[in-house]
Amino acid sequence: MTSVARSASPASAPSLIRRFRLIGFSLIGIAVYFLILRLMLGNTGTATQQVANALTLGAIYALVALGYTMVYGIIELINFAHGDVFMVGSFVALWTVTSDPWFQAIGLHQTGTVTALPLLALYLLVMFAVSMTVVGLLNVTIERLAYRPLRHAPRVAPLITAIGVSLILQNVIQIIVGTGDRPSPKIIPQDAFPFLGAEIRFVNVFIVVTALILMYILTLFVGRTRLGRAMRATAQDQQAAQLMGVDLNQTIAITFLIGGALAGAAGVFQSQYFGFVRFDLGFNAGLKAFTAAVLGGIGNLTGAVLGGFLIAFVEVFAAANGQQRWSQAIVFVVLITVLVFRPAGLLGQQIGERA
Amino acid sequence: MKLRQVGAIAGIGVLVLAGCNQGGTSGGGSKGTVNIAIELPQQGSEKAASDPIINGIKLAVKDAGGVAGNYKIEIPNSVIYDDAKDGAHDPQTGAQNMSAIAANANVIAVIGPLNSSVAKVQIPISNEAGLLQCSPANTNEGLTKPEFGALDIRKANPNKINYVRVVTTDDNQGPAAAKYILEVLKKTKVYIIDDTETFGKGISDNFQKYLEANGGTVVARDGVPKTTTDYSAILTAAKAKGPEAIYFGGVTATGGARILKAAVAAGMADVPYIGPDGIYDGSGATKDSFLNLAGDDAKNAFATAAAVGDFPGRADFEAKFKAEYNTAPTGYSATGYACAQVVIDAIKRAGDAANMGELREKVRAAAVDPSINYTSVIGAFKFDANGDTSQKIISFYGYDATAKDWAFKSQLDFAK
Amino acid sequence: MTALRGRLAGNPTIDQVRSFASAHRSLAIVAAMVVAGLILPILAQVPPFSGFQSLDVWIGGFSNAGVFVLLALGLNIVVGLAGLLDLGYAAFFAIGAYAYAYGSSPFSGQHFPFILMLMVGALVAATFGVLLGAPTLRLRGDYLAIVTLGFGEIVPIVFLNSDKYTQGTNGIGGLYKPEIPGVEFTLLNPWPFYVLMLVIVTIVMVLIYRVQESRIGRAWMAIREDELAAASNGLNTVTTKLLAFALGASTAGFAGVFNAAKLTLVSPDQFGSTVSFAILAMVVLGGMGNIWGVALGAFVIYTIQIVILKQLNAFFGDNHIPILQDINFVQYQFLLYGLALVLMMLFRPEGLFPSQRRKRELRAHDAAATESEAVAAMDQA
Amino acid sequence: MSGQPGVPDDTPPVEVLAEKALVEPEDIPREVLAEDAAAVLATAASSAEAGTSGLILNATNVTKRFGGLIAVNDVSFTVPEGAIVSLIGPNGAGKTTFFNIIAGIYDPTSGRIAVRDRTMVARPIRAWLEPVLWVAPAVVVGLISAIVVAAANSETIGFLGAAVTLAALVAMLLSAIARPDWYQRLLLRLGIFRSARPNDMVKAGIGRTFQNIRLFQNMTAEENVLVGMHIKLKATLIDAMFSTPRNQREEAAARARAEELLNLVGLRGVGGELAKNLPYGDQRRLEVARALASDPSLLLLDEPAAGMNPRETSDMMALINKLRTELGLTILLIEHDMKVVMGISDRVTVLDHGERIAEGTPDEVRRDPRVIEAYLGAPAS
Repeated sequence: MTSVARSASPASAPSLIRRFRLIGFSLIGIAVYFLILRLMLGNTGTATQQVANALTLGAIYALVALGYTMVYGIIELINFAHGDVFMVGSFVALWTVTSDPWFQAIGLHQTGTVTALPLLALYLLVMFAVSMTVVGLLNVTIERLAYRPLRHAPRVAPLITAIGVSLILQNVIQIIVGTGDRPSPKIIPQDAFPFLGAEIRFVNVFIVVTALILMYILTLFVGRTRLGRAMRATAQDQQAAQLMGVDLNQTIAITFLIGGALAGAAGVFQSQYFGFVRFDLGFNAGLKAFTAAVLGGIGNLTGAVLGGFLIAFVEVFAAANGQQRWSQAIVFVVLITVLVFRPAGLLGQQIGERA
Repeated sequence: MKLRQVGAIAGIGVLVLAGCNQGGTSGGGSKGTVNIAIELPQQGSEKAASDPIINGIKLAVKDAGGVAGNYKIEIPNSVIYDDAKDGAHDPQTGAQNMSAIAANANVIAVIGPLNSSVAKVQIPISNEAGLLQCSPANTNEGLTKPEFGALDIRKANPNKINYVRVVTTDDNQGPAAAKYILEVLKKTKVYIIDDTETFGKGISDNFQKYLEANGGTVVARDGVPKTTTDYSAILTAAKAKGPEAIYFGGVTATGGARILKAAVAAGMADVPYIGPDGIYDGSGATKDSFLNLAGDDAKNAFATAAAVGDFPGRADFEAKFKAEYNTAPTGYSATGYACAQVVIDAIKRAGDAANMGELREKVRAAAVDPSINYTSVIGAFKFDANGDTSQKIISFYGYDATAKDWAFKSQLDFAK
Repeated sequence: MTALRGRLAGNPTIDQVRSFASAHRSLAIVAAMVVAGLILPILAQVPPFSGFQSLDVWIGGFSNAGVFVLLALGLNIVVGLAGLLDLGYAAFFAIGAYAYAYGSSPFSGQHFPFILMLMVGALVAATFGVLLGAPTLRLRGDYLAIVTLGFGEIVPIVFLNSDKYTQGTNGIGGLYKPEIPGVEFTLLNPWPFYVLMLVIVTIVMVLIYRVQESRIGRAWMAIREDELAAASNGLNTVTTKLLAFALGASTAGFAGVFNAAKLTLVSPDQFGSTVSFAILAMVVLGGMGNIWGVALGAFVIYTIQIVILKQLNAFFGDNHIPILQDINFVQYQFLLYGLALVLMMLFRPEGLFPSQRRKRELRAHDAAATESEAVAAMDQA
Repeated sequence: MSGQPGVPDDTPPVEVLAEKALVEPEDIPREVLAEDAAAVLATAASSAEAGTSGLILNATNVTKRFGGLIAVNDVSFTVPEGAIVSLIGPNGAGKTTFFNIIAGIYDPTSGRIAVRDRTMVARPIRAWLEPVLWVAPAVVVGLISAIVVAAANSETIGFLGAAVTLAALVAMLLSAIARPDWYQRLLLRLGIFRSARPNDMVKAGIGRTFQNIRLFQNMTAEENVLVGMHIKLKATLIDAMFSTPRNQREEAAARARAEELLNLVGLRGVGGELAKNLPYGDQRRLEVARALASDPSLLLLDEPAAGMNPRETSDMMALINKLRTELGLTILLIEHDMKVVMGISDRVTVLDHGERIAEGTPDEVRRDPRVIEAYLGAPAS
């Protein structure tokens, strides 16, 4: 009991200090990464460009990873369907832009870049709004139909259901849109500005900044609001939380809503940054994000973000050194090594694992 | 075992009778009906590649009036096999299909498969069964050429060729692209990116061999599986190496257009982008085609095709195809059509036979006969002693921004 | 098998049969498999099955199905008995297959006897099972899922990218067919493979059954039930789990060797992650923890997927049945998998052919709930 | 409950969300830890059979913190051979945490626990070195073979080297899991100390029960006991697979023994029942029987009477006495109900807020003013 009460108190002063420390560390980390690349590539411009690539990719992974980690934190379920939820998000974003096939009403009927800044902002806002809502609600529905009935079942049961849901999402989308790539108009202008000898595109900056904002809002929500406290309490001890009067179903639903919304946002990035979406991109994205979540210590928000960026850094590093064909393998080797030395992930708490 | 044979014989008996009954009726089909089996992956991203082939084959049969010699030709769905399992081509399923096809007495020949890895498990079976197999798409040398280990595959009857293909092998198309880059585009520093699959990687290897042997340099080479979404990192890295041209080994479904877009985004819009016939898959109007996905980013794109580009028959083939299915044909629809033409022609020349077993053998022999000259929708060719097409003409296409389609540039004959 | 049961039902001798069977389970398994082996070819010749494809093709299909039966049996040890979620199981399948390719192909220049290679393949696969399991089985169950998933991704990538040793994406072709004195294996005659597969499956089933009933099997069950309690009763949870892992892997090794020998080709594209998921689906739908369940599950699902769905397409297409002819059932197969997985977990978690124990356990949602309340109450006391 | 195995219900919850997971409070002075470590390494090597002090269990200055809160604070505590010792205290006094430390489930934050004068549980020392140890031999062998290959440059030697390297890795990993004596000695020589795992404690002769019954709910009573007997059974995988006579004999004997134990605790004829279907009192008895199955010399009972009615309680007390008199067991008992323990205990230790506030005979303790005060706030149920 007591401990739940403790954790339910709003983020305390030391945690703020810790947050600043976190920012410091991340900046140092990025700098080190840059220097290593600079050394290996011997070209500042390219190194900068690669760091930009890594950060953008990492932002997307992190957003998806957050969905995994929150759901895990609250009901200890690896939501395998989350990658495909993200995929659906990218399609919703696409449909919002092009208004195909059934988004005539809310659709934006765009085919190319939008140069007028206010208009662009408005369009992006619409994209985020639609994508995040739709996908968030989708995620809640999934929880309601597929996971809630199994809350007391043995652990393997909901895991398998999750795999089932992921297969369903993938195939439904495939039936709707077919198997090929679906090109998505990039409404954000592809202009770039020079920075440290590289040409950084605005879309990169946009993605990273938006992602960080979303993450900050999330921490505020979890740390400061009643619902956030309820989530943390539930995450720590469902029964205790219930006894303290937390509405379990509502809290879990909210968690899925937020996780889905973040995936929806990531979907918008996917369509805007890569300019295409495909029915099967959920699997790999999910794999990476899931890896990221575990790497950072599943259940730990900061960890998920950290993991997301680390995965991206590793991948870009491999690619930058002409080892793209191995990057997937390298990522998993890194994961396994980390888990061997830190069984609960980088930021996970290492207790009670000896039994 | 026994039962099965009895059944087969009975079946054949019935067929023969049927033949006799309608013997009076003049014209084609008097000797009964034979099937041409089709064996292609029809799931996941490969469906997009296979459907045009199937359409091409059906069109060829239709154009032949559904008749060859005294036999009626049909392609019921029950002989259209799908070697995909769990959403992608699967050798085990392919082998299973091939034994089913071989066991189906009505099947006179089979057209397929799409993937060389599937062909590798099917050829041993069709070879042992002595069944004519024509692939519209396999380009891997190992399937036919002894020096690449083909004899391990056709162990049963090494000298009784049953597998032919109407597309030339990687060791022609790859080098042709290299030659084109060196001599026509006058570029020497090339960045190669392949899709790590049999076709893409094989063709890239051959491309690289020829390029380096003829004064070109490969500034970097990457392999990216088709599931990749983020290409920005490798292309940034490639850009730093200052390539004058990019060669993509693969097909649209494995990322052809994605990589082009990423290259443009990485600031290589002016660097020529060359790919094999895997990206020569129809105009910008065709759904899922390279040009359709790439849009205007394709302004510096080039494609090679293992077929004659500028022969008269082609235009009206495309017209006919469009009329039939109201989408433009892909390079593969043409080769599929050509395979069907080969089979039909072989049946004609094979003449009548007492039973299906004999007919099969006759058709096989007639088809692979090295002395025969085929005139097909992809031009005139023969088969050599290994069943490879003699037609080693590679055509080059460039992007025509106004028509949003490929425009024939020139062609090159490797046979000479 | 089920057909047999069906006919015997209500028959007074059934009890005697049952009691004898329970007394000599291994014998019972062998008997059942022999019966099954005899019935299948007959089934294949009666309508509607006889209409789908010729007997030989059915038989060939059966021996392919056998491969998946083996895989399902192996995965069942890991998921069903020990309760560990392995999502990269196809990796061990691949390792077994490549082991055969190195042991018996023109590429490697070696030609060891098939039976020996079966053992070797199983051994190598088990070794890699240990290599993967040893460091990771200390982890909490869910982490194992991701690690195995990763392993399942890595293995094909390695085979794909190390061209020098594996001929990369081309794969290693022209593998030697099995050579067993007195039997001639040809690609056009599926019967020897069929019999061979029956024998292998039977042996594997008997062995697994015996282990399951031994102290080791009890240990697996205990760990699945309550890991901490198991450890506090002297079980070395990690070794026990590792054993399950290694046994599962070696079964996959068997399957890999057989499959490679039948196909005469190994290539990376045969072992993607979808294979792992398909096998998992088979285990779950068949009924986790029950060897007969998973065996039947795998067999039925594979047959449906490879034969029935495609036949439906052909049938509806040829007979121009309205709506239905436009549906490509094969296309929807994974959709069906997904739906099946979800519905099965929601409404029949014990699977199509459950083991009694698993049934009780998985049906115990409410029991679990009340229990936890009791615990909560006690905490208050 | 949804809580993952490995963390008993009444531990402070794992911090799942956000920043708190970063907390690792370490305000225990370095030098304390240092001398702690020295003592541990000194006393960890001695063989388990020795034991000069006649103390079966000796806990020295044990402290355990979770995040901010101190569960156990500098508690020292001994159990002499053959005694019944009770550990009592109001709720949240840290009894169960202390218990879990003894049982090898947690590492203490500082302090150590010796069984027969051999330190088995303490804060790990240089634990991070252990994985390095697993990899090191393989790396060395790998390098050597690499050099050899480079020199001889022959494929076969290359494969040989690879095989040997692999073998080295597998061997290390396996021994890391099985923890044979030589491995433990190696660890100590390298100055690495890892606490004994719960199953090691059972090997050392310590059996336990849980406060919230943790039976294997879906296994029968007999199976539960058989699992408890696991370390006593010797059947190997091979024995099981080929059901050797040895295996059959052992199984038969084990079942007989299980029957005895069930009778001993008063569960005659329920061997076939599923554990979860037994009445509450019987479940507690079954847990005792399961703990006895490993022939422990020290039995840890965690609130054996929790949630029992007076009759059941007195029966349980009778049983405990019987265990001491008939089996000559040493028993360590946790209760928060003073009345329960006073009857049977030789010595009683009282914890409150993680600190030891009193120790002595029941009478001394009963009169101790601090104890009375501690209990006033929380009258025993």
